[in-house]
Amino acid sequence: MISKIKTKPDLSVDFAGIKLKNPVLTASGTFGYGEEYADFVDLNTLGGVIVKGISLRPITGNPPPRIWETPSGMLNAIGLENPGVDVFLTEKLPYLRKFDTAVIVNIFGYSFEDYVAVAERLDGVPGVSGLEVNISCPNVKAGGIVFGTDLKAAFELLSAIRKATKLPVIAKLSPNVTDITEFAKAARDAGCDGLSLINTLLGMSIDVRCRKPRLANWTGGLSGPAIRPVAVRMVWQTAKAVPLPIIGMGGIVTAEDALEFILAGASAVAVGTANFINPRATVDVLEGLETFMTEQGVGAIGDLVGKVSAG
Amino acid sequence: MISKIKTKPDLSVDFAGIKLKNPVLTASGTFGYGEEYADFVDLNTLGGVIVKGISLRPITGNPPPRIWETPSGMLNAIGLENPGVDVFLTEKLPYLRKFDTAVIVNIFGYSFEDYVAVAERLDGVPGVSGLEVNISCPNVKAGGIVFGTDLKAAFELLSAIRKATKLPVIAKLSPNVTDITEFAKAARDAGCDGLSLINTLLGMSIDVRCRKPRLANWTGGLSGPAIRPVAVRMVWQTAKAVPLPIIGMGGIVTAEDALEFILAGASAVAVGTANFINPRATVDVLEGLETFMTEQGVGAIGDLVGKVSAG
Amino acid sequence: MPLTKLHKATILVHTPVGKEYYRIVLRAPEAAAAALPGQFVMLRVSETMDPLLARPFGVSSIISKSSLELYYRIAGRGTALLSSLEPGQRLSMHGPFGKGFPVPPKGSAPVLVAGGSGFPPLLFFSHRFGARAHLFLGARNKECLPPPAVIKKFKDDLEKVHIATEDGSRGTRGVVTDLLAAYLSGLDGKVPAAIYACGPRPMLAAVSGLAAERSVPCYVSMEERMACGLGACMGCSVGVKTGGYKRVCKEGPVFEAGEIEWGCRESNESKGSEEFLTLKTP
Amino acid sequence: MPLTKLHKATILVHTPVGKEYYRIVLRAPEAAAAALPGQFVMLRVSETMDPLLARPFGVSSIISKSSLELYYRIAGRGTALLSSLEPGQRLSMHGPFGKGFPVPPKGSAPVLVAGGSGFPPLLFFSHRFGARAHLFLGARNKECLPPPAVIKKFKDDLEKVHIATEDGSRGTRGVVTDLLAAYLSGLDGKVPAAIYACGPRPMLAAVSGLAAERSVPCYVSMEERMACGLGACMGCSVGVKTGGYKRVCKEGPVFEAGEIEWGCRESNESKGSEEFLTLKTP
Ligand SMILES: Cc1cc2nc3c(=O)[nH]c(=O)nc-3n(C[C@H](O)[C@H](O)[C@H](O)COP(=O)(O)OP(=O)(O)OC[C@H]3O[C@@H](n4cnc5c(N)ncnc54)[C@H](O)[C@@H]3O)c2cc1C
Ligand SMILES: Cc1cc2nc3c(=O)[nH]c(=O)nc-3n(C[C@H](O)[C@H](O)[C@H](O)COP(=O)(O)OP(=O)(O)OC[C@H]3O[C@@H](n4cnc5c(N)ncnc54)[C@H](O)[C@@H]3O)c2cc1C
Ligand SMILES: Cc1cc2nc3c(=O)[nH]c(=O)nc-3n(C[C@H](O)[C@H](O)[C@H](O)COP(=O)(O)O)c2cc1C
Ligand SMILES: Cc1cc2nc3c(=O)[nH]c(=O)nc-3n(C[C@H](O)[C@H](O)[C@H](O)COP(=O)(O)O)c2cc1C
Ligand code: FES
Ligand code: FES
Repeated sequence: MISKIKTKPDLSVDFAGIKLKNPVLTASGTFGYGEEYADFVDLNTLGGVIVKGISLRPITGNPPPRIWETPSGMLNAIGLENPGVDVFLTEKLPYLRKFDTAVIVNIFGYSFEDYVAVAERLDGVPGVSGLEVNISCPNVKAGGIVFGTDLKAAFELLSAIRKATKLPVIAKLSPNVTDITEFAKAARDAGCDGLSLINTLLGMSIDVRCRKPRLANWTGGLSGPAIRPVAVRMVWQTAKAVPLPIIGMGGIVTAEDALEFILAGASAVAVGTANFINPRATVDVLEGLETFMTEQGVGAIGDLVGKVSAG
Repeated sequence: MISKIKTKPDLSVDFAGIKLKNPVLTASGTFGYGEEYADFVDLNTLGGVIVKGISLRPITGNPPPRIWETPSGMLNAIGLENPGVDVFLTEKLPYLRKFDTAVIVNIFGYSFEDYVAVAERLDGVPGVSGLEVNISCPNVKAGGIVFGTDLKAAFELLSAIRKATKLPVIAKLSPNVTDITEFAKAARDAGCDGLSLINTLLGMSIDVRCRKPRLANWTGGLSGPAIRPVAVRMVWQTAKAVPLPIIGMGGIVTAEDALEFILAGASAVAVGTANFINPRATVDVLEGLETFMTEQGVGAIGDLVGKVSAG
Repeated sequence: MPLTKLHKATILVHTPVGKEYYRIVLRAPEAAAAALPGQFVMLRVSETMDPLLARPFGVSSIISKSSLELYYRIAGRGTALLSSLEPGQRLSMHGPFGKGFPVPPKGSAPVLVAGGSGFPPLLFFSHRFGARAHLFLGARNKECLPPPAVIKKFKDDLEKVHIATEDGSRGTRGVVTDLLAAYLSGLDGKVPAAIYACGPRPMLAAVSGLAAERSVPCYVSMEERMACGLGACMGCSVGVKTGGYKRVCKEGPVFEAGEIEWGCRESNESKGSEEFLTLKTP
Repeated sequence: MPLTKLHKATILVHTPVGKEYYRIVLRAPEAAAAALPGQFVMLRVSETMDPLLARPFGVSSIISKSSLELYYRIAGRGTALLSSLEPGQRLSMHGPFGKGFPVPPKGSAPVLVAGGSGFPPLLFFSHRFGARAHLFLGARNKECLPPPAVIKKFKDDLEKVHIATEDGSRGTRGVVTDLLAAYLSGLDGKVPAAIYACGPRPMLAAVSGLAAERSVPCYVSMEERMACGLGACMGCSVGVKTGGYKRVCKEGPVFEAGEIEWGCRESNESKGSEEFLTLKTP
């Protein structure tokens, strides 16, 4: 029905000024700092790596148990364990710079000042392509303000970060809100260049025999295929409401899943939990996208973005 | 370790004045009007039946396709198809009244007036034990006001329904909100007797080859085991915040799942999507609860409500 | 209470038959005793939560007092998973459900029409009521026709089997409804007692049109996605001419063709995933 | 790039051995070539999304150039599902991962301690380095001991096997650490080169205490829930004495016993579901 094309499809994406050779990224916190997957993935093949969340100072994270499996999903309450921005710059970034792939640094803080300080620290650092600002981690209680669920706080924080750096700023939004498009608009108003969605849904599980929560932190973030329908819906709503480019994520395991996000309006996608169950998930998604485009005669990946219609 | 008791455990629950012989109910829209399951379940064994949502006038519902399977879950956009309250009273209720089980009528409307009218119509009807007010269906767009995600609208609607009936009023809350406890408080302030949570999460899925939404309605409600961690978390948060009794639901398939909700703070539970994959799910949950209580030496089901602790 | 519609069905026979078709025989005595032509069962292909829902399959034959037969085509991940199961394994099954085909008048010569993978319920029907019936089988090409063993069974049970393929690779070249139209026209005003059809929606719509023109009673077996299979979820609705919807699982799957609002459901949707879109492993 | 840690492992042998224990031999040449005693593999027990995560299992033996052996106990739904799989089926497997046991000094006489189902990595260790070693096996009762065939293998490979059961149904009555303590005291000041232990956390803590008192180097193989198995998710952390956490999958699973902060993780948690709590079918 659809004529096949002979030329290799064009998978490149200009995402908010970041040149990606293809739309397949890694979701923060699920791919370490790239090196962990070196036995499985040639990082040169990826559009980019979004690294595990980085804060100003090292964070030891939550006590175990930190994870629990749920139907087609998992809960995590890692507590944003990370070595801090200095160690990241001296020990993690040099490894990543060896590859021809975009490096997007996911950042967070426990206070307004922390966030801004880490953004400043990364400004102008060679090898860093952009910042993804995590205003949505459900496992961080400290600081008082929940940036991800308070519009005004989100706007002010993102505005300050915008001023603190010349790098493209991508706001990573929380799905645990009534209307995610309002947060997308706040990010746009704050001058952000792009959006990432979704972060994890807040969840909980209980060991009924011991009558204890399964996670030491009681609640955790739900990720994986279970949440995909919610994520696709939010990307679709947001893409219609706000003109910023979107990195879509939440339960992507296959190219088909990635295409749902792209058709819903995402310009790029991030593979998260799937890396755990298939360490080559990113590459498989990428190859599937290419095959799909060839089969369907799609010349450029951009031609698919937001193209869902009643038919 | 735990000594076994000889006597049969007491499963009865007084839920907001409704006497339930046990805490196992059926979630609205997943068990028809009871009769559909007559080949599989002796309705006398159930704590109660919450019937498919009833409106003032018959509703034809959404065009097909109305359902789509997702990882460990399903999307539905039935559009609240139902025969209307009159047909319910003449053709559906008489069947249910033959059984020794509580009948809770789930109601909804497309306007404030519709809701109140159907509540009035059911007031004092013999055989009706209580009303569950669905202020949270994600598939109903008409009416303009989204009662489930607007605090003031929810409060006013529930207050009016409270005045319109002497029956126990149970508010069924939407999970698609930033803070479900605020809606629980609004329900309490409006004089509601109990809470039901959660309704479905708003989701979407796309047929990537046809570039069309999988549901004719584009979006639908996500239910099933996939959403259970979110539901358990919301029940736990709400139980801590508001003293009203809770019917917990969202992905319950087994007695273990039901116990998660009870330990999180639910006084009763409703089995929904599980009825589709195991038409005897309600009975299996009930029997599992009894066995669990016997094994763990729990005399009364109430002794488990909200008993999750750090241990 | 006696549970006659809830089964733990043991796979007795499970064999590939032709391209992407499988035949499965399940031990489930109560279901075998109760099933009528046109009815279906809901089969869970896994005990885990993914895939979650049971899949509907029309009963194609009662093999013995205690077992029934299904034919299925690999359409997506559920059927792909099913095809990997071995004899001896047990599956949760509910049913039989739905309204079957009306029994044709004794001694009458009904006309059957099966398109694509729509043959299983008509196989059951043929065996029971087919002695004088003509069957029209249509497919895109000969590979998409029912497997040879099935065509043989049809030939054994029926008076005549007519075949059409769109590419002419077997039988008449063209769509099955043209063949049917020609046959009906050739009857010289004699009309068959009734037409019984199962297949893709566009074919059913066309058959329905032919039957209406000639005032032949026509029964169509419809498909729609299902969750419960027993009338509770309202998920399997088809639009009807009188307005509103009817449930394929309860009021159907067999409907009088004149009842159906043919225009209201687009049937093009893609099924399960092709190889390159699914979870890969080395 | 050559993918030496990603496998589609074919089940060669799969047999129940003793109460709730299974032995599985998997064909996976690169893994067999690379695995060291104490390392583990991540095995997906199903290709569907439920259960989602791979399960970690210690390698118990290299059977041939191309296959390795695991022993597992049915602990919950993942292992229950695994136990239903047949030879010939293929499973996604990643690994081997983690830091194994340090190689004992040549000719030394190490002491091994296995509690409950913690024996598999020590089996591998014994075969490689066990000629002069003593093993202390502990369990609640004789049914919970490793299967007889495993005990036989240990006896073949080791100098001596000491057994303790809490109910005295086999070997000495009491906990294995008492038996170990008595043995160590009986050495009259001679200390073993090192202790290698695998088992429940409380047992490891006790062994660690005995070793510390006597200044014997001690290595413990730890368990924690895992998602990735390769150091990326930070899910498998154990608290360490120096503050913060280390990853069982990367810095472990074998740690120097003195590193571990024993007090900070309660180990009582219930595993998979008992019969009456799981999805039932007739
Ligand atoms: C009454 C009835 C009788 C049927 N009899 C047969 C038969 O005898 N042989 C046969 O091969 N097929 C039959 N089908 C179609 C069969 O149910 C689908 O091919 C099957 O459900 C596809 O499942 P999947 O997991 O492989 O596909 P997927 O694409 O992975 O399915 C995804 C979802 O869509 C649903 N779905 C997909 N296609 C259909 C469909 N055509 N009808 C209903 N639901 C669908 C699935 O149940 C599932 O929920 C029948 C359908 C109905 C409604
Ligand atoms: C390094 C390592 C080596 C292991 N080696 C063996 C072995 O050789 N033989 C053996 O029988 N068992 C071994 N285990 C334990 C084994 O991984 C668990 O028994 C198994 O994961 C339980 O899965 P389940 O689905 O049956 O249980 P469920 O209770 O259904 O599991 C639910 C979740 O908890 C996780 N989980 C449960 N128990 C454990 C545990 N003890 N450790 C890690 N995760 C757990 C599961 O992976 C899953 O994510 C090892 C664990 C680790 C960490
Ligand atoms: C173990 C784990 C750790 C995560 N850590 C971070 C993090 O540090 N920063 C962040 O913004 N998101 C983090 N996330 C969220 C993911 O980046 C992603 O938004 C989410 O998991 C949904 O995608 P998925 O379903 O594909 O995993 C983490 C997720 C997981 C599972
Ligand atoms: C097909 C279907 C129809 C539903 N119809 C209604 C309804 O009419 N009224 C209502 O309040 N909830 C309705 N629900 C929501 C359920 O009652 C329940 O809140 C939700 O499905 C979560 O529970 P579960 O995961 O156990 O299904 C429906 C759910 C499904 C799946
Ligand atoms: S499948 Fe549920 S009503 Fe038909
Ligand atoms: S299991 Fe992921 S870091 Fe160890």
